[in-house]
Amino acid sequence: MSDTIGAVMLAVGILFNLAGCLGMVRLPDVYNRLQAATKCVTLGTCLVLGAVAVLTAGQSAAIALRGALCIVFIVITSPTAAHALARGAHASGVKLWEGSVADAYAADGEPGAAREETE
Amino acid sequence: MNDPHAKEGMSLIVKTVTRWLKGFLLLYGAYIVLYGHLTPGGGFAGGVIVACAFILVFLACGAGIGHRTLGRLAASELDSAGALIFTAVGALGIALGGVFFRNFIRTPPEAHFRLLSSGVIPVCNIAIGLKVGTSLFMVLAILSAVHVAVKGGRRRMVRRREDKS
Amino acid sequence: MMRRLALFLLCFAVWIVLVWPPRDETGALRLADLSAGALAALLAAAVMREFTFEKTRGLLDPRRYLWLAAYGVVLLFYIVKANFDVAYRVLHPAMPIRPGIVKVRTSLRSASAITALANSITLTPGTLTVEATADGWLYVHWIHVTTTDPEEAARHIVSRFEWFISRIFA
Amino acid sequence: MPETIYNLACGALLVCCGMCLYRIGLGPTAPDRAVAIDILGIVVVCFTALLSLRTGLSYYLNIGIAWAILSFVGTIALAKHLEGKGFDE
Repeated sequence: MSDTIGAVMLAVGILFNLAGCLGMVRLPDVYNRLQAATKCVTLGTCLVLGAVAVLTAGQSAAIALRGALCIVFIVITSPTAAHALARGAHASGVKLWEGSVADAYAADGEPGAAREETE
Repeated sequence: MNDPHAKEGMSLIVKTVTRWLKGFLLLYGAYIVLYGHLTPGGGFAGGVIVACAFILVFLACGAGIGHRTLGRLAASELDSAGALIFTAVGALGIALGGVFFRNFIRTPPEAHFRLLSSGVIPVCNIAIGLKVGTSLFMVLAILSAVHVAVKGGRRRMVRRREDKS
Repeated sequence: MMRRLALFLLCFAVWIVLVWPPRDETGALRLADLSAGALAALLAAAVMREFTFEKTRGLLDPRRYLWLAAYGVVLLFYIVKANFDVAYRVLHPAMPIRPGIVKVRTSLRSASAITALANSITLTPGTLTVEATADGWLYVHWIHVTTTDPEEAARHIVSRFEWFISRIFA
Repeated sequence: MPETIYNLACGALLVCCGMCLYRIGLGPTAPDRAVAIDILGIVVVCFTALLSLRTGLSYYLNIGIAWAILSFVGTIALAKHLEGKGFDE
């Protein structure tokens, strides 16, 4: 029973990983790529770690506990890294895709960025 | 003291996540160093993670708070302490066993695969972890504060703040 | 002092997770591992001077942990929904996207609460936080913009988490 | 049967790595490459989880956590560079 659940979780997780990477290849600009990649790969990796925990549940609790630690770490850091990259991309002057409908961040003059133009 | 809205460093979100995580990064580095003789890792790998904890603070909050967490003087002294401990272990090997780095701490066979085992290896790991952790942090701090400039036909490393030309 | 104590206890708990199991084959406590953990947690609590917690008052309130558990379930539901949404948009041959950056307003003020809200928004359907200012404006990249009005957008993006987070980070 | 599952999963993850490398190679702007590097780091954590499943040894996940830490710090450094700031400000 737990083998079936684990195998299904593993398969779904890897399919999400594939979808995220495919989104990174197909979507048109860096912000959309971040959207697809961050969400899908984060959930995919968490599902794979969970599947490993379920599949080895009979052998040792150590794998499950370390997997849980890893999941918590990834869920906290991955959106933060995505936010930092999006902000960095906007500050470095990457334009939104031409099909975009609004850019309130640029319209407000990037508040909080506090860049002084030196050179 | 801990003002997340200061202009220095990166955005509010990165600063807050750094505040949440840095203690655990340091703890994890210490774990990798202390269990280097039982699991993958060891002095260098754990030292890199310890350095990462300080580097994350340095990147997210700026150099001021980064150096308040681990100052330049403390870093260089810990660096030297690591090197001295490592050499002292080797020298004690000569003094007690006649060979450089001779294992002079005997552990009984029933202690194998426990934390307190494998002789002088954990001591060496701790020394290497100290050395690598602090000196990698200093590498980043120094390289971010200086740059290469041409002065009088020669290339020199100069401090960025003093180089207004 | 209390904040250092809280960080020490949390670090010690993480250490116990790392060196699991805490008892060896004979059933005795592995004292060497646990005391090494105490030393390492002491180091982490002593060195990291800018603290992990903003304040310790109310840290033992059990209601906050109940809200945290409930919030975890809600967040998990939205994360799964987000993934099917994004996978649909990526795999659809025509890629039905209509991206843009909108700004929304939140009533949360503490740095931890704003961060938790921003990370939750990043993990949920079609939205990615680009910037969060300290006075409560969030700039959100939205993969399928339906409105650019801050009030209307806030009802779509923010309101489903704000209520929980204001209780967890009270 | 577990052997087949393991091989299939590793193959699929290699395809993911290939797509990340495609984006690293052809990404028109620097932030595109940074995104792909970040994602590659998380995919490697998946590999360590699979290794731990295959061998039944828990310490492969230690490597996974360490990899996630290094990947996060590296991404933050890249983002700070993209923002146009020096590392010490």
